[in-house]
Amino acid sequence: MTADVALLLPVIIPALGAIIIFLLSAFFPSRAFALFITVAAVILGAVFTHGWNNSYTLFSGMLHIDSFAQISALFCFAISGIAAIAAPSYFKRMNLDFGEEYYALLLAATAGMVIMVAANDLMVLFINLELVSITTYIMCGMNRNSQKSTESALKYFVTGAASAAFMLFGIALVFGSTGSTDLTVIAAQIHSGNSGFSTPLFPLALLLIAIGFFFKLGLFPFHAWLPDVYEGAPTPTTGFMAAAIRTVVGIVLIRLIVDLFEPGMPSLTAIVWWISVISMTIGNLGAIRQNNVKRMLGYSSIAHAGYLLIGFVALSSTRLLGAEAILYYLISYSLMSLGIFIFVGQVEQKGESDLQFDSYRGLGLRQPFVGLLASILLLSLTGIPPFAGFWGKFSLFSAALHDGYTGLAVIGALNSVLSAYYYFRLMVNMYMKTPDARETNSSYVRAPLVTTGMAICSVLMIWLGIGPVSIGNFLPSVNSLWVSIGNGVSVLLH
Amino acid sequence: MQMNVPMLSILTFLPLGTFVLLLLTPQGSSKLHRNLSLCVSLFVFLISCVILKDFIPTSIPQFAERFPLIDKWGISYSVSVDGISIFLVMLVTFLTPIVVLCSYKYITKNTREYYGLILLLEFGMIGTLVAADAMLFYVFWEIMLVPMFFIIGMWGGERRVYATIKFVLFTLVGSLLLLIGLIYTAWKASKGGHISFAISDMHNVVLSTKEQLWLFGAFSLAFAIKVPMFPLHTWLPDAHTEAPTGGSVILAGVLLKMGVYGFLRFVFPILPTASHLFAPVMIILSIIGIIYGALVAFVQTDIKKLVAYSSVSHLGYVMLGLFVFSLQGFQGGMYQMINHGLSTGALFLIVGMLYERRHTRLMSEFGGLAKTVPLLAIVFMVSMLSSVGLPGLNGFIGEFLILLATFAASPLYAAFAASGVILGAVYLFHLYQKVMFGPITKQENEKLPDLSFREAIIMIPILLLMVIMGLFPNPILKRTEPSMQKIIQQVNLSTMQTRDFSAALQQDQGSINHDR
Amino acid sequence: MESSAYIGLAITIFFIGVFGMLVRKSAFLFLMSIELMLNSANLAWVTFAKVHGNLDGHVYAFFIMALAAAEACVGLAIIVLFYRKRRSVILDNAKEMSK
Amino acid sequence: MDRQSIEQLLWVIPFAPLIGALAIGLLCALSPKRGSFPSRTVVGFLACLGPLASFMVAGGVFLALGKSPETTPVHQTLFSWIQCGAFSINFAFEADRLTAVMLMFVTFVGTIIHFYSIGYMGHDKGYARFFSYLNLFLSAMLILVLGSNLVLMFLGWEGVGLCSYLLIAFWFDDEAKAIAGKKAFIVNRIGDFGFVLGIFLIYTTLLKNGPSSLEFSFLATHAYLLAPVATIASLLLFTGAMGKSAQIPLYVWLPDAMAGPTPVSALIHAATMVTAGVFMVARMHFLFDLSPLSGQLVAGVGIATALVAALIGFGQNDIKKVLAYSTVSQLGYMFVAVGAGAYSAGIFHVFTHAFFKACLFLGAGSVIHALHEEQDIRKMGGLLKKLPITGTTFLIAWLAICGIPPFAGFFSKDEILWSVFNTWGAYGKILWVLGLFGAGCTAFYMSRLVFITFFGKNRSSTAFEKIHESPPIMTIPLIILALGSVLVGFFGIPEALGGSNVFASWLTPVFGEHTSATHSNFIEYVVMALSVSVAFIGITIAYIKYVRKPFIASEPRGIAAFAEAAFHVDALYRIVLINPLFSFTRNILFRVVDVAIIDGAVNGIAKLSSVSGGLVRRLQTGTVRTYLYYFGAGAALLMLIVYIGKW
Amino acid sequence: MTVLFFSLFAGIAVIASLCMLTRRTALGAAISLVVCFLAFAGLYAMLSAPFVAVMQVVVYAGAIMMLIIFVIMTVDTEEEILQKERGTMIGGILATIIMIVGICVYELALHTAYLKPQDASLNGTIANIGSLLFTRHVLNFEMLSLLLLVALVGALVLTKQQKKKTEAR
Repeated sequence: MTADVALLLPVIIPALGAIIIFLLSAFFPSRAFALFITVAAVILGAVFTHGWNNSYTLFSGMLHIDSFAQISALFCFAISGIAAIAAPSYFKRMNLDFGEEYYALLLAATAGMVIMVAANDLMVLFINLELVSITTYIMCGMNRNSQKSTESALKYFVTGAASAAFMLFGIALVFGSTGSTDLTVIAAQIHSGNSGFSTPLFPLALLLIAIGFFFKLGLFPFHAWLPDVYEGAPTPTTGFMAAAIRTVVGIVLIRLIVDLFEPGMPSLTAIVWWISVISMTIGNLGAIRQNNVKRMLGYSSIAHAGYLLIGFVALSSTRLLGAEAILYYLISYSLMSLGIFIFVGQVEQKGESDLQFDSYRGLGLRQPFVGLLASILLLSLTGIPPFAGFWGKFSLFSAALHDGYTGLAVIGALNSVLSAYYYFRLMVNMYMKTPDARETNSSYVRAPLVTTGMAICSVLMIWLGIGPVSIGNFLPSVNSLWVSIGNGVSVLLH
Repeated sequence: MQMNVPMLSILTFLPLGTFVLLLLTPQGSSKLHRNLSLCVSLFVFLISCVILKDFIPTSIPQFAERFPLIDKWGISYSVSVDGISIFLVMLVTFLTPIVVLCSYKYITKNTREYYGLILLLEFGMIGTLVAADAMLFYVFWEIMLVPMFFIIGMWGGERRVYATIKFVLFTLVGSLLLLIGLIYTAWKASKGGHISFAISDMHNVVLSTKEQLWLFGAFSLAFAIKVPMFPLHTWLPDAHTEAPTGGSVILAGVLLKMGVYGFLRFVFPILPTASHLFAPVMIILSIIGIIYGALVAFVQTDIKKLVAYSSVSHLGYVMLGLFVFSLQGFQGGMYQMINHGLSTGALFLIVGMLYERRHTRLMSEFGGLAKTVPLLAIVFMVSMLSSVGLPGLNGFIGEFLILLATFAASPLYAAFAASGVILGAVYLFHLYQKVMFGPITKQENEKLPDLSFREAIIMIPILLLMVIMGLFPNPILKRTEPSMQKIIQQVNLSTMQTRDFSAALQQDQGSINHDR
Repeated sequence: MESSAYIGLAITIFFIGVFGMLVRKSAFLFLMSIELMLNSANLAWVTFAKVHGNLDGHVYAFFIMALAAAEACVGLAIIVLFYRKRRSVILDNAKEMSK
Repeated sequence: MDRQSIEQLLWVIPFAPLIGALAIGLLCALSPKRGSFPSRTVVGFLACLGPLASFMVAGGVFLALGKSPETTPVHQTLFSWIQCGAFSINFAFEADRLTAVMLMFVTFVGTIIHFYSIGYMGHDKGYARFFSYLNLFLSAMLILVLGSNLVLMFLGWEGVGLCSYLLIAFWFDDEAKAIAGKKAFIVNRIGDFGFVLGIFLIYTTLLKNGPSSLEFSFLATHAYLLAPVATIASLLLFTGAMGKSAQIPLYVWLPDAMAGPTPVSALIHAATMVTAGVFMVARMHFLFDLSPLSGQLVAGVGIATALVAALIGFGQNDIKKVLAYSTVSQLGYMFVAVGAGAYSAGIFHVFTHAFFKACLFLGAGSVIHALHEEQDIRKMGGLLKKLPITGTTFLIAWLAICGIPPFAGFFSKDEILWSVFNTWGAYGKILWVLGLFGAGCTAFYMSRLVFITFFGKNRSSTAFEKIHESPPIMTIPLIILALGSVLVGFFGIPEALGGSNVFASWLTPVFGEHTSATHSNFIEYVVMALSVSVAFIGITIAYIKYVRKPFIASEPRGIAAFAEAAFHVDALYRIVLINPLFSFTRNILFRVVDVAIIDGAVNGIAKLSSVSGGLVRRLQTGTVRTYLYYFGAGAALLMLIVYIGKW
Repeated sequence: MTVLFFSLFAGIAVIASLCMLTRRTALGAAISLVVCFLAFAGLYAMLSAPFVAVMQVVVYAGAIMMLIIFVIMTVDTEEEILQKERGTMIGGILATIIMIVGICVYELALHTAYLKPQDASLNGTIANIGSLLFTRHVLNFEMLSLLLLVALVGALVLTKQQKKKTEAR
């Protein structure tokens, strides 16, 4: 049991951290201390994932702790950490109280995410997904001064609750078909072919679950909430959502596809193909016409979800290339989107956030270092080598091509061109346009912590992209990164 | 045969290191920026000279270095030079100091960024040329895009944003399809399930004709956009017109060649059948490009646009030379690439000098300048003659070999292509007459400073090279020949044609006799 | 009693919930529709628990109640927040952001 | 000098002027204050040094070839120029007897004109630049002549074209002159287009039968292999010659080329460069021999040019323009000769023409100089008294061009007419008649020129008393050239007149025996007499028209006006070719194809994306219930798909 | 007997839920929902899930619904205008489609004989469930408690009135 507790430390620490901050905020409110606890919890949690090297099964199979979970959990911590250090500047500018609760919520969500990546049980997944979701509903609405923030919370809550209900019903039906919610058991049942697998209700049940995940990823036709919510939410929250939720849902989906969807519902591949194509196209086309940067990034993350699905098309329990690609893509995408969101938010001033492209005029030259970091992130988002964003797309395309989905890869490639337009447009504004006189009030606010966060993301973009050698434990060489991704994913093979 | 020093890596990464170094310097000290970048680029040029000195004229890749980067995807950091790339590398390292030097006066804002980006661009260009791994090639290929985007966009003219976005999007359409094509090929080249991006492995890949045709579409789109071939050229005039002088010089001098280089490195060896099948189309497009570029150049009123369209015409020759698949054509194409880099580079420099003096590029604003700036007039004249292909200067060798090879393949094609020789003279002499000759009609033109010492230093090496390359092409031809032979072998393997056109023709003759 | 009858009922109620979610404008009605859907799921859980003789279903039904409580709590908070801003609980009034 | 040392020194011939050109150019460019240093003396000295050296070595070549019993050419390979697979071109010089003739007169006339220019250009600001160009020209011309292969010849060919351009546009601040230079280069390029294709055709044809080369020696021995393509190849080469030697339809540049300084007109556009076409045809005689058809075409074009130019010459009033058209006309004769296979006759005419035409041009230059840049003959008159040396030499050259024995022109022109008469039967006879008529025309318009300029009353704006003879540096060359005009004809006294035709026999090793002389001497006498009498008729008419009746400058009417406007050929070209092409380019290619279609498509795609982006935005209504609809509809759709897809 | 009870509860549940759907006022709808939930409790009891049934009454029908009603009454909302709502075409069409899909699913659920006979031994007493809660499901239990805490604090954070003054914390 003590061994179990030691293994659970990466969950317990953030959860405890959250509770501590909750308690402290009631009595000794201090943002700096909350931030300190958050960062400490995140780092400690990350350190303790070291114990996840080998495979363990906890809670009668509900948690599968393995290297796949380890690598995923590490990134959950990384994202939470960066999201945390980006927040103070925002809260200060927005003149908000309740800064401490933000950190607590962040840690609670982190705990939920860490369990999710190790979960091997549908209900464990669902409950923790709800934990993360409800946390983010709150985080979306935290900027109470802002009409948009409230609206964003409302929209997210409405659509999110609906999707949760769908998913829950799907899980119930799966339980009905197989008598279990344990993925391993379900998979075994499906493969043995003697159970509810053959029932016609089963694929529909799976579809309901899939819809829940598609919703969280923001895929067409369940994407509509995303631009609004991303635009309205406080920017650090948006970054956290874009990075964390997407990563976790994607990672969980890998497990689900391998254990559940691929054997139980082969027709999903065709559906996913179409959803992927439409999502990227809609996301990119929508982003082209945006003048609001945050909203543009929202649309672009729909497109990125579309790219992500390329990997799912090329994924099955026998070919894990897609899984490796997805994992890498998620890691890179989450970091760069987080980085860019916290950058984008630094132009916001008190009141309604209206982050027009014009607000960034001349910023790259006034703030050269920040400009450089932002450019790296934008280039990475576009998929320009040598940054990790490129290698993410590369590996997705590569997986798709390996499995013969050439058309999908080509569509993905052409979509990347569309995306280049709006990402480069931001750089155009940053470097090539002189600011209007009237735009003086929306200038970039320097914040060392935000810059640090961006710098971490940018350096990781480079290092995870082409880092030739490992530096310490946390900056792996690109080769060893792929090796560990490969090892992680190989766990999923049965 | 070579030393243990990783020459190519030093050559490649020195500019990158300087880029980083420059970013650390304070913004205001433009003197430091330009002197530092000048010194480094000169030093890089020196290194490349050492490499050239030790280069052995065989088709074997030399100065090879290899370091596995991502085993999972069969990607390695693997560089080498052979006859195809060596002179393009030289062109890069030669032009970069010139570009740095020519920007001394023109670039006054954000010098740190400017020189840094120029060096970053050099890094990208050298890397593209020395990469022996397809993915590494692709990485560098895209890296080139970024500094160019900024150079055009930040220091360009009125419509710079439009031009630079157009440039980026145009290039990306091609290059992303190229990426798909490369990955596809790499999977086909995989051994035992392990994907491999080593170009040498790709050269051995076996593809069906259908696959080849599709891949040819993907590859050649990317490369043809960069070249640019006829219907895909419209980004070029815009980019050139808006780019600052240094940007134009690099764009015309080197970047365009990357497209041709891609054809040589990837399309021909990997897709021989498709290359042959598509050859008529490509040849006709090249010829249209030659004639069309020249004609449209003539009607331009903006000098820079004129020179830009002349690039379309010149690169048409290069592509024409390649697609007749004979040694002379390849060699001529190769040579023409270097020529174009020098002559068009020089023309852009001159346009830049004129612009610095008068802040306009409209032809009608000039006239009679030969009187006020005689030295500039001489320099202009020589560059123009080189561009026109006057025998004795470098342009002739390339054009002659290309046309000869084309004639051997098809006299009709050659006749059409050779008409570009006339048209080239038409638009360039027209330009020269409008700008340099005639009475001085504008008062501003009466007191223009002649070539300064710095400008002379920029131009003299180029002019010398034009003459030397025109009279002694053999040192270059000799070094490129084995590599070209190898490509010819690879590309002609599928159709059972032999490498030298002489032999090819003999074989034709033989078969005719045989039929009889 | 056939368990399929229970399942049929669960599905019926679920779709009534979906229907309500789609046609009603009030945020409260939306919340209640969601509760209805969660309940139908609960019914399914309990039915299946019975079918499979697996008590997990009951446990999960209990969990879902807790979850529904949490969701309702946060949802209501958001509705109240929205009401303070807009003096309305009609969902259609939340259209600050569009396009 | 012995043959070996001459072979070693061959390179000096073209390179001595080149070095001169570079030296002057560098001195000029590097001098801190332009114009003051280097002094005119230094420049003049440097400028004449190169041609002189060339002339001396050329003399050595000539002697070596004359002395040696073997007739193999003198050859010097400098280095391998282009080496690409099987294709190989050496930078090599080669001189056979044909070359030697060319070398002699090119360097001789060249040197003389350099001296003359010292005087003529003495006060020009571009003094040094002028000599630099002139030296460069000589160098290119000598490479053209000496090159041992077609490609090297092409180098010289284009080189002279360039120098011609530079020198025509020498006074570039006059826009018309600049345009004239450009025109010359471009028209020449049109010819070069054919030339290059001809080279390719020859090379690739030979390639089909084994190793190929473009060396003249190789071509001469393998000419038989070219038989299948001889007509096309020779006509392509002839296209080049048409450009360079100003034949119909590419002659239009030469009259405009008179915009250059007069020594340039003399050297380049009369004596040397324009005859390069003839030289090239003679050089490639083995090819032209293979195709009678192309020979006939060449001769036909030649005679047409001769006549048209002569007719235009009737109406010209610019002293240099008259001479220019006469040059075009004489070049036509040369092509008649080489077309008819009488290469030595053609080259002989090139040779004699170089002297008398250079003399005429320099004389004209002297006149222009004396009258302060006045070129209109209607504003001259009676100059013989004031300019005795110029006038006398001019008259000698006039007689030579009219073909009056025993001046040089008589022998060469007669030989041409005689050989035409002897070739091709009826076609030859027609050509002969036309040629005879042309000779009459020549006599007429040249006499018109001479009479109006040198006789009658003075009509110039310059005070008659102030007109002075040119300095000795200009007159001595005139005298030398006039002497040449008298004497050089004696190299080619036909056998019918008891001569041995030294010139023809000198060239025999190159062209082989001319075997067409089957007629009796009597017919030859008749032919000769006819041509001489035609010349006299022409002179007489001119005398009656312009000396007996005092000349009154009047507006030309009718045919005269037509001739004065050079038959409106330039306008025709402009309307039919140039304007349509460029308006097509501007309005269709650039504005429609480039801007509207291609760029339109590009921008259209961008627009399309943008519009679709707008549609996507329309989907985003902003109300969350719409999103729920999407959600529900999407879910329902997917469920239906799964439901239908499965069962 | 069971059929009778089942029909009774199911009927109540369906009618109540339909009532909820059509009530004009949110309060009316909430009361219908409470009725519906109570019917559910009956069904749970029939399915030998006494613990769940009790919880249904206490937590759902009691706590949650009370909360909702409380808030409804606090907020004192304006009433939905059903007339207009019925006019929304999209909603109607969509709802129809969804009903069709629902019927398909329904049909699937009823006409497939996949369900095993019910296991009579199952007994969802509080003891059985309690032991499960603290052994097998302890993780979920703990996470749920965290979730409830989050919801609590979240509700507080969202609804607490902003202080007018800037706080210098």
